[in-house]
Amino acid sequence: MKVEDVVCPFCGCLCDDLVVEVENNLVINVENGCTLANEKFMGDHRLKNPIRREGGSWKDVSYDAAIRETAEILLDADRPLLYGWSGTHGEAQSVGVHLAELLGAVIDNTSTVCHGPSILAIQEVGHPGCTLGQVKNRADVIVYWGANPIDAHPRHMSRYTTYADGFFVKEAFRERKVIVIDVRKTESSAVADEFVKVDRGGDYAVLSALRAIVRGKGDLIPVKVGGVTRDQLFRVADICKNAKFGAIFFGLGLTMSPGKNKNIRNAIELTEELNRHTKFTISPMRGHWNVYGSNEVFTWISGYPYAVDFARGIAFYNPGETTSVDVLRRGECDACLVVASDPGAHFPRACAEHLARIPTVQIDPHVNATTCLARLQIPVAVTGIDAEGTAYRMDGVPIRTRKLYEGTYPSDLEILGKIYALVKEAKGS
Amino acid sequence: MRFVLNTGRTIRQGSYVERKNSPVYREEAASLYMNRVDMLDLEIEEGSHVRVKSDQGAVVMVAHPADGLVRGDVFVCLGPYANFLVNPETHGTGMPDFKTTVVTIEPTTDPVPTVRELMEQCGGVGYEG
Amino acid sequence: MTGMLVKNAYVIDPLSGVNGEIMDIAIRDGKIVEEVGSGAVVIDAGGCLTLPGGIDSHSHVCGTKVNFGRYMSPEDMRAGRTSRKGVMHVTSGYSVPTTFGNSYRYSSMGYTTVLEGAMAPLEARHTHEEFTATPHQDMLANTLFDGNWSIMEAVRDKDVKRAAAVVAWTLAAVKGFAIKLTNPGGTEAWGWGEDVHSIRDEVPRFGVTPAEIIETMIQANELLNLPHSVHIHCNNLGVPGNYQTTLDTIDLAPDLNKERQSLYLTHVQFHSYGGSTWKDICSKSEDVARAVNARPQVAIDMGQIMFGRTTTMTADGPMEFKLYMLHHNKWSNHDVELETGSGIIPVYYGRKSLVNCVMWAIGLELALLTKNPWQCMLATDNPNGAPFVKYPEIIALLMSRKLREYEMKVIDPRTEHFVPLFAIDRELDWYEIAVMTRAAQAKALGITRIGKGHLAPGAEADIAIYPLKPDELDPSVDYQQVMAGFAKTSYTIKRGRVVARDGEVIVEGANSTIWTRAEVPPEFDLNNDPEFVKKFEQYYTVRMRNYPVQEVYLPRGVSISTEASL
Amino acid sequence: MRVILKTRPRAKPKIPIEAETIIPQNFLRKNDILVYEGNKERKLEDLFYVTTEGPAVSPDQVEVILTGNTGVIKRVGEYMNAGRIIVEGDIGMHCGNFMSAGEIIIRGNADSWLGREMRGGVIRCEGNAGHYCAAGYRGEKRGMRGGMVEVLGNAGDFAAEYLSGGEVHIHGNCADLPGVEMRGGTLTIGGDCLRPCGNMTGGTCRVFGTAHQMLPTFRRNGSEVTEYGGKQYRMAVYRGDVANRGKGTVLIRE
Repeated sequence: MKVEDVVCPFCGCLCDDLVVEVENNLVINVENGCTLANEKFMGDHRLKNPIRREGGSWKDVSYDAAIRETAEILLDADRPLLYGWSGTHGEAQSVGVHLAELLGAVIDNTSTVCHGPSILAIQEVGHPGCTLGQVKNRADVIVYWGANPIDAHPRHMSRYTTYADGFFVKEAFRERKVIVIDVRKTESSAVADEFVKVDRGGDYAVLSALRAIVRGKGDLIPVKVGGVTRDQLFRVADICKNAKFGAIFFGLGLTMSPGKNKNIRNAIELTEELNRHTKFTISPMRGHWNVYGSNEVFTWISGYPYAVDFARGIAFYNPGETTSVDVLRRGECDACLVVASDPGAHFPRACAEHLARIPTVQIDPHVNATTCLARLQIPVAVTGIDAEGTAYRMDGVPIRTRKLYEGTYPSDLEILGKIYALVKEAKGS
Repeated sequence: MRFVLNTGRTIRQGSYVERKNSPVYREEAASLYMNRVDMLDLEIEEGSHVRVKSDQGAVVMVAHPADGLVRGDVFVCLGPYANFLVNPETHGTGMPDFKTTVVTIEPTTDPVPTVRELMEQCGGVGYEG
Repeated sequence: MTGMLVKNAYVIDPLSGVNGEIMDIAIRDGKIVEEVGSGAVVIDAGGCLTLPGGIDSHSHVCGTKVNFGRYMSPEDMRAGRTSRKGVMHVTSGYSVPTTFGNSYRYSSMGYTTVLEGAMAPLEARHTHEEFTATPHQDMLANTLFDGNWSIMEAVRDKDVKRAAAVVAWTLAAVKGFAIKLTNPGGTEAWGWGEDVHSIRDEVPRFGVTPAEIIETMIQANELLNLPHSVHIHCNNLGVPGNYQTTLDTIDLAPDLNKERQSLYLTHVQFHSYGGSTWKDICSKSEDVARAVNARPQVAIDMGQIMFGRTTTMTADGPMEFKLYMLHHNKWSNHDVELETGSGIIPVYYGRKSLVNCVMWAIGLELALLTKNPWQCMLATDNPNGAPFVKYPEIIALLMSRKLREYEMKVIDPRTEHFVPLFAIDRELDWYEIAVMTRAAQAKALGITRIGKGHLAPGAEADIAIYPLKPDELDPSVDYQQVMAGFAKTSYTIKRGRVVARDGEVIVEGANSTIWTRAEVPPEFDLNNDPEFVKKFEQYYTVRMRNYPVQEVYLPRGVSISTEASL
Repeated sequence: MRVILKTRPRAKPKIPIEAETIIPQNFLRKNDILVYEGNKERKLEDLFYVTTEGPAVSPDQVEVILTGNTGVIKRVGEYMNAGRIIVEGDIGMHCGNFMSAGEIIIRGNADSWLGREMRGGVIRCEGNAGHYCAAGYRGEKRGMRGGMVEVLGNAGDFAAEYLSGGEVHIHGNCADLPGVEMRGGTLTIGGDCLRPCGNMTGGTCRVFGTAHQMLPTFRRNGSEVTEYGGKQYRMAVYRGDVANRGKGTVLIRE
């Protein structure tokens, strides 16, 4: 069976034009997808059933037993952490936030090690953005800053920017200027019209200098800023000011570098400055396919996009304090539920060590690094393959992912719903 | 020799991210990319094992040359190998310094650990299944 | 089901012609009925004011930009936090509360139906997700068409039927309720950082004017026989001298519908400014009210501002950028491909700001100068003018000249030179307030037919009982009691269930989403239109098949079906 | 009155205690004082040995002394408006948030967000302070507005972020971006720092050590002589940040 217009649950591009062929509960072919999509759909490396660590070995357990034990672990904890969420659908995320509220837990999503600093910056200065189609149809200048879309978001350039023909830009490749700004040469910088090589840690100064130039205070700028020549800074500022519609996309090169949120803030303020001259937008290259959805769901329920601490009943938010890496490295939490992500692989080692120390439960379709650190793992269906639900694209456009076949695994929503019910019953509310 | 470790996504890392126990994932996640001249200075070749050390610990990886990197910079895709070295300090932002870890690199003949072995060093128990 | 009986209620039900009668209201199966048996649960209203559930006909509570208002404002979130209590979830936020925060606060004020003022079709799914998490109010969504390319093409081709077909397809696809035009043409111009400055300006690259868009859409609306009229946020919001644009827009409105207005102008306070700069801004409420009084085919809502901190959010992207240039605080913008835009900035309305004082006065003037309360609804364009929790204060100001005079002493003393407010003696009565907070809304939205806004048998049993005894109060002096009474009902009854008591929500909600399905002949069904399909796939970044909002997002959807006259 | 609070041993000593109730005025009455350990509410006595000496009729006569494992106690002195708190060792995050009057003395180190959004009073930290010392809240336009924060050791990143009024004095070094988004008030750094005052729009920052990686968007505006610690220093004067509508002043020792 061929399914058309399939939504890809890999990266924040959330491409929805895939054609997937399914046979006997197995994907046998994918059209239109990138390498990442092909691997995701064709992958067949699921954990077969729930497993439980007993001493130095693993035993199979039933779903019911695993769910019951998870509820008990969470109820016993004085400072539980519920982490992950970006790899599942919104409906499951919503149960997660309500579970956290019921438990008095800290709940956090993968933004915490991705675009968390971008959120902090947006909270300081706002976010002049747009949907991706606005860029595709209008933009004549594209800037990628600290981002390498060819590796991380392989179809971003062909669907939305460099190679995407639009209503007002009929021949994108010819009519669009692409600027790549990065500390290293990448596949993406190779296709740019202008590559700006910034010294490591130099982004903030370069952004400040560009702002000053756009404000007409360029006389002050020395011959080199953050490894970039004054000439090139002026040239880039000129290209931007003369754009009809400019769009900046930034990645972890800004969020993870020294200055963190302040780099992003500076980039947003540059965008605001450019809007006094022309039309400019800025957008984070969100990583997980539904990380933006976790921010949205967290926000409409709790008021905050990530790092929410319900210990005191009310929602408290303070990244740097209530973020997962901080809660783990300080050894604060005494239980952890990981849903749809792999902190064992993606958090600094000290955090992984704490996860191994406390009762950690993982809800995930695959065996991953966190599996080794957990006490229990409950396998679930993969949203977008054998489960469906809502996802938010990197620009906030919500799309419903499809279930391609009726599989045997329960969805995240079903498992979390059962845990929630048990916790609610125990809490007597 | 002293280097600064940068991390980020690669298409191979993304491709194998749901198969962390696989040799292909290990091959990519344990690949250390560096400037060719730095490799000459270290007297290593493509495929040589190197011990990479930071204030957090040490891990053995496989060196590869990369043209996009300036001298002194090295790159490893995000994953458990890089994270063996990254300091969990977040500067009050929640975000560790994933892109600026100071490391030293020396040649070694020690084997590259598996993901499972790394996690066992963190106190975990591997699962084969 | 044994039913419920509300006894001894002081009822004002304008749509049923009831004004202050002590009576009993019988309820069964969620509806008002003639009578119930002796086994019914009895609520003694004790002679207190009992009204149909409140209806907000223009509020921003759910969807992409509202949630972005929360997302970007942790300082607002911490300003109104409550913890989980009984069936009540955690809430956060003052001017942009979380969905449950909005729902509980509205419920506590006796509101049972709320219209979200602006939903971008492409992001409709988000609005519906939040509707489900706003469980104590039935929700409706104004659907944005102001910068819709297919609409502008139809307008350019002078093809009203085509425009109607686009509206019918879109409303059905996104489960929208009515047509919203926010700064028509202006949001498309903003795609290039530009704007339109009068209803006769041409929209860049489309060759149409706002006036043509408005006129076409009014015609299309009536061709489709939609329950509500076109709902417009005029061009030039917040610009000194903009009253002329507003008058020009009112002039465009024909009288096409016997049941209701043909054009609904929202937050008219923001559109009634004289002067030419912020220095000489003055009230033109008299001119605007005169135009409204002369034309029964238009209805307006106040767009009242109240002093304090709030967040402005609108699809009017260019306006928000102008506001940002004044305030230099934070600014968010979100253009939506082929459709519309949006912007958000936080603001503080101060009694020390002459401009803000003039704005404050204009809203009240519009309500006091519009002779027919059915033509002017009470709203703040929540949260733009003020969070809706300020409604009780606004009611008190409208009912008490004394309170207005008291305010006059604490605002900028120059205000009275720029506004007529303090020369107006009118004090609204309970009946007029009942009209302006529910009955007029139900009529204007065209939802009396589904039992909204009144208490006649057959109506939805949405009822608010306020701890106010109209016989024992003089609102012109007892304004404190009026404020307190409208802030917290004794009982809020939603579809026959008591959902809130004395300001506390006591049950989990289960709301409906009301949307409009206009049936068109097959030749007007755009699913079968190759040109529409081709352009869709070419210029949108979402496949046409993935665009419509699935039924699963409306667990209790109520569709109003109409037969198009095409 | 002196109130001595000594921490009791706990089964899970790393779980933070939230104790915004530890402010002098709460000890005037005999009511139960409640604090939180993780998500559990506890009586003060459950987590501390409490000793009270002498009388007091107003909060300014109350001195609270905290000893023991105090480095994980958060929010001590929040909204404090009178009296004194002395922490014998380290203190956890958010000490003295929103404080409007009174005095807090910390003999050890203070964790991040020391004196966040402070309005008045004095905080003196004899050790080092963490990140965001004397800073603002996420998304709020103004940070510390009045009072004095003095740190004898070093401060972490983002010290005095959004400073809008009052005085911050770090005797040692500051890490990255001290005075970032500063709008008013005075920040004095006795030692070195990195990238001071990015995006500042007002106020004055003085650096008596070395300012590394000075941003390119500050305009040199002559020199002046300033006294610090009884000595005269010749300072280079900068105005900025011109990336913004910079009307701030940065003085850096020449």
